[in-house]
Amino acid sequence: MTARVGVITFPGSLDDADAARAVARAGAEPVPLWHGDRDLRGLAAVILPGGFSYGDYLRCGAIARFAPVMGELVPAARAGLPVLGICNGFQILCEAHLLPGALTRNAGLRFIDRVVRVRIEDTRTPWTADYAQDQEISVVLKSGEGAYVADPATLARLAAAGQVVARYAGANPNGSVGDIAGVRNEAGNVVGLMPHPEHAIDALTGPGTDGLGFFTSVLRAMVDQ
Amino acid sequence: MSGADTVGRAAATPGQPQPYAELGLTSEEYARIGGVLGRRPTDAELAIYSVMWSEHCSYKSSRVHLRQFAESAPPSAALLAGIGQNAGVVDIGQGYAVTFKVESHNHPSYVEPFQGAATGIGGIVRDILAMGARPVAVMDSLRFGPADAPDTRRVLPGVVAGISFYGNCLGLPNIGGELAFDPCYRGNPLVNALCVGVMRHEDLKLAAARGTGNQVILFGSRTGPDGIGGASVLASATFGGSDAAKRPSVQVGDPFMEKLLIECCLDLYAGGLVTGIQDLGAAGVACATTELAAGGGSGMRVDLDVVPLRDPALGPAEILMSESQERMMAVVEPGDVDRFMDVCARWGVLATVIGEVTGTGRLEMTWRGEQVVDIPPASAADEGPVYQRPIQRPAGQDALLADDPAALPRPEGGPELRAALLSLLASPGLADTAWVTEQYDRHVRGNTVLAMGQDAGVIRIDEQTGLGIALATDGNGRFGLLDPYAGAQLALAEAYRNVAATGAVPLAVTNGLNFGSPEDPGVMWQFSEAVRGLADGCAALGVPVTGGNVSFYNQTDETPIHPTPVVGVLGVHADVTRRVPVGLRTEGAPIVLLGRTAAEFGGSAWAQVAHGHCGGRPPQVDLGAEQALAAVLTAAAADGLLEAAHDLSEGGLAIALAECCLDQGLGCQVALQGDLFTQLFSESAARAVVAVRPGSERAFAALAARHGVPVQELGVAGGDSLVVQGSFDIPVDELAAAHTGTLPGIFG
Amino acid sequence: MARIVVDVMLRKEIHDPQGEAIASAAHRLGFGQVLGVRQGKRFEVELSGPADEAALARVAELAGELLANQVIEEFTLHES
Amino acid sequence: MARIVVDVMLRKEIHDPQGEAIASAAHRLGFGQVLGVRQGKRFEVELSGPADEAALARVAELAGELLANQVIEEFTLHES
Ligand SMILES: Nc1ncnc2c1ncn2[C@@H]1O[C@H](COP(=O)(O)OP(=O)(O)O)[C@@H](O)[C@H]1O
Ligand SMILES: [Mg+2]
Repeated sequence: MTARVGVITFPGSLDDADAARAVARAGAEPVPLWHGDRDLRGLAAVILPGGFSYGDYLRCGAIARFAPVMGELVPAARAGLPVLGICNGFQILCEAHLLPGALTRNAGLRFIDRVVRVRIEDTRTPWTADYAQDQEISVVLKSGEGAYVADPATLARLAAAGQVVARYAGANPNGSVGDIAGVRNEAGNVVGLMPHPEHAIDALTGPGTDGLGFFTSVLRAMVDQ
Repeated sequence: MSGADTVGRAAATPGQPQPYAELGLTSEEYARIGGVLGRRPTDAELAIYSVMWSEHCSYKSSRVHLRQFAESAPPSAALLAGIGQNAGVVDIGQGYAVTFKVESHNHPSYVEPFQGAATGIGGIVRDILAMGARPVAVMDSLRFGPADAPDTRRVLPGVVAGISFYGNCLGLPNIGGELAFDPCYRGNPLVNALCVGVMRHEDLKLAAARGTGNQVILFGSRTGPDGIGGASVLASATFGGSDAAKRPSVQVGDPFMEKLLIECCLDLYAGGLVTGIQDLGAAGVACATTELAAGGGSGMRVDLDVVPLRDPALGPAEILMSESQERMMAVVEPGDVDRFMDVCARWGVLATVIGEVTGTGRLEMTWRGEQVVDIPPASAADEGPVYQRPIQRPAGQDALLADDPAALPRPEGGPELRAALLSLLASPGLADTAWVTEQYDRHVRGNTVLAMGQDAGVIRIDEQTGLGIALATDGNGRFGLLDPYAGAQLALAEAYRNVAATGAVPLAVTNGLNFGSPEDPGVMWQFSEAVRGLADGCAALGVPVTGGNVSFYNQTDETPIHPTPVVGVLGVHADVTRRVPVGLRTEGAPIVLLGRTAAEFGGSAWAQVAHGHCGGRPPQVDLGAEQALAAVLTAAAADGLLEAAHDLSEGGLAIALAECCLDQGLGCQVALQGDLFTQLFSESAARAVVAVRPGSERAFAALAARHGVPVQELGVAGGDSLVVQGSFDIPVDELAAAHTGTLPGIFG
Repeated sequence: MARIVVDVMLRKEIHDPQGEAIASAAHRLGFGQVLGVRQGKRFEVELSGPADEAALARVAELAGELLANQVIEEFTLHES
Repeated sequence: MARIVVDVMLRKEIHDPQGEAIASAAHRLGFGQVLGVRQGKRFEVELSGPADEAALARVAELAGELLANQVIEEFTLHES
């Protein structure tokens, strides 16, 4: 049986099909989850995709956080289920307090869609194990509220515990503190990432295949279990 | 007075004055309504006729000209639905059909740039959705006054942010468009949006209400007092109210609702729950009900009391005219209504049965239990006034043509040519558009193969077979001014060439015709010439016009904008992995210029940037040469002979080569023959520059010879400079600095 | 130093989809008695000099020109 | 019916690029005496029932759970 990875669709999710495609490309079976679901159906890992859940109204991710499926996901994530939030998914995970900090308006105050270089600084998570420590990858960043912020104490804690999963390697595109592009929870199973690895799985439609590692990593983590 | 103006009352009070003039109707048109109905219209009926007979909805000034698109259309087996539908539908093979259309939102975008442009995207997306298709991409074609004018600084950032906000939130990749600046658009920006959608052949939907007893369902947002300036005239005239007169004409977009509406409609289609469907755009419920009823040749009864309102104070005329966004209207068989409602509930979309199809042939509406509308729907939807407006070639046209740019001082020698290239490359109309295009999500849906910065946007349709489409929009107001017939053909030729440069076979055309006032005979001459040029051009190239949009009254006081037909061409890629990008990528790849170059500077970017000049004749149109060039480009792409291809347009070879270098940061060395200035900056049409895959030189030369396309070997790709031998060289970094600095310098 | 607050709200008749989305989220969260929500902006403007009439007038001018889009919004000011 | 206003501002230590951009735009427009601007949100919440303590408490709960993200924002309420 192939490993089954859930991809949640919230009202306004946009990159759900792309995340599912990336899961399939990595060799796992993508399983759609609906925001109204109250059952994670024994899935081995779950992705919260990019998009504008609930129109990004109020704050990005603020309303999606209360979707029924989140009632299942939050305890499962606390119990160790591998969860990846990409872009809007990252915002939802922060709003749900599964990840520290918050994402705010880009420093330039404009939405940007741009290929960026990102350095993978923590390869111990189920989502990044297939990368080399400090490997630089090219991925698409596309967001209007991608600037990561946290209070100084939290930042210090993240740095000390190695919870910064990825940093922007080139010029800081959005004003994120410490060039942070992605973080994880203490246990390491929940990862949030602002750029989109699912848009970097094929040189035909993206900057290359550097993003595939997130999806092969989790597949391996599931098989290894 | 209280209560509504009912049909009974209208019959009993024939002499009651009505504000038809404020609603934009002439006294002849008003009299004609009376003739149709055999009595004066009720206020609600007057609202319907005034919007349906408006220029925007009835095409009363343009219709006699637009006919040519159908009459001289080349025979095309690919056309599944043509002009007259919400959007044209084209067969692209493998059972897929594509629908695409341009729409303008010029005036609203000037009044309120952000919301105006945002709702422009929303409107065109619903048009595509109404055909039964899944919208898969958008494009935007933008024109503003001078880049550094205060007006432009106000309008441009708002327009771009609005398109970004709405399109990104819908999850539709933006795959291209245009950005141009000219003083003629000061106070009259052009905001034209294009949407393209994909469906299986059998999914095609039409806007027709058929089947007596079928239910009419309004779904999506509630109806509020949006964009009903006209109806509030009515309300205040009738009720003496002052509140209503203050109602806004600005509509606010809710892209989240539209996203839900898209998914909801696609589920409804998949479930076979819809027999007819229409989007609500301009003229809202009035337009949707009359067009559905007229389209089906049926009657319809509508209860306005059940229309869900955001503002309970709205009266019948206001409900009918409201332009509240994100609404659709469907015709549903009674047995399917429950399932229809279930699908809407799943997506959180409000849906209400507001009426049913009847066999009476009349459109009847009630409000508070009384009949307020009783009309033959076709009289409003299809039988509006048609005008043959006076046409007069402007007196100054000959002087304009005689103002030959040959008299302008030209750069001479390497340093001057070098400086001319850099200043063109840095001019706002040719500078890097990243400030704009980075605000658009081009990656969403994961099927974008080529997007901004390339000659055309390319989208993959089928992941298994690689089937895809290419789309480009083009228009050049300066050429349009000098010769609207040729200008329209040059716009068509450029879009056609752009699509072919990526390797796609051009298949069909849409257009947005942006002009001044049709009541100005000079403008009407420009319009008729442009339509004739486009129709003739499409016939010559064998690509039918499938639909489009007309925007008149783009003028400040007496000065109209340049005639600006924006032409969109759709092409097909049998296999998108064969697409050809713009950028040079291999050292030593031979660079070849295709086509013939003459000294053609009328309306050129060089004349504009260097001298602020627009006069003389636009470049010669040679549609046979365009066809041959496209044939070479598409065959070469299919055979894998090319590494890069870029069409020549504004700024000529100089700008094309610079862009080929900038894309991947690889330089080139070229040797040009003859007059260097002409070689570099002329804007002769039917040309492209290509980088041949090393090893394919002979095959490519044979291909070009077979199609009779002139070939000029220019040099090779490589190095870190653009080198014009014996004249100048410019490091790619310096090109990049000139190219990228301009828009951020102006807009921050 | 003066601190003046500018409240900017959409005009009454202008559609506020964001407010509507928040209201329905509130309902789903069990705040059934919420009838409606309108979302606006709040600016805290710090000025050099005293918080006098002139300062208020100046901020009103700023609000009209920059902080509010009067095509669709209206604003009010008060000292903080 | 009660109408309660919730003001939400970024916490002081959180960087506010929008406020900064507005302040520099104000300077460019000639409002030199503007020392700084902070941008926040203002919600008007309409509730069924009277504007009593209970209503305020309920809206405070809504604000804490939904309207403000207390990781970066703080809120205050008042009757309108
Ligand atoms: N410039 C044009 N070229 C071809 N067709 C046009 C043009 N302008 C309008 N049309 C066609 O006329 C019909 C009515 O247009 P319109 O009222 O804009 O449609 P909708 O209300 O669906 O947007 C459509 O089929 C449209 O494609
Ligand atoms: Mg339509």
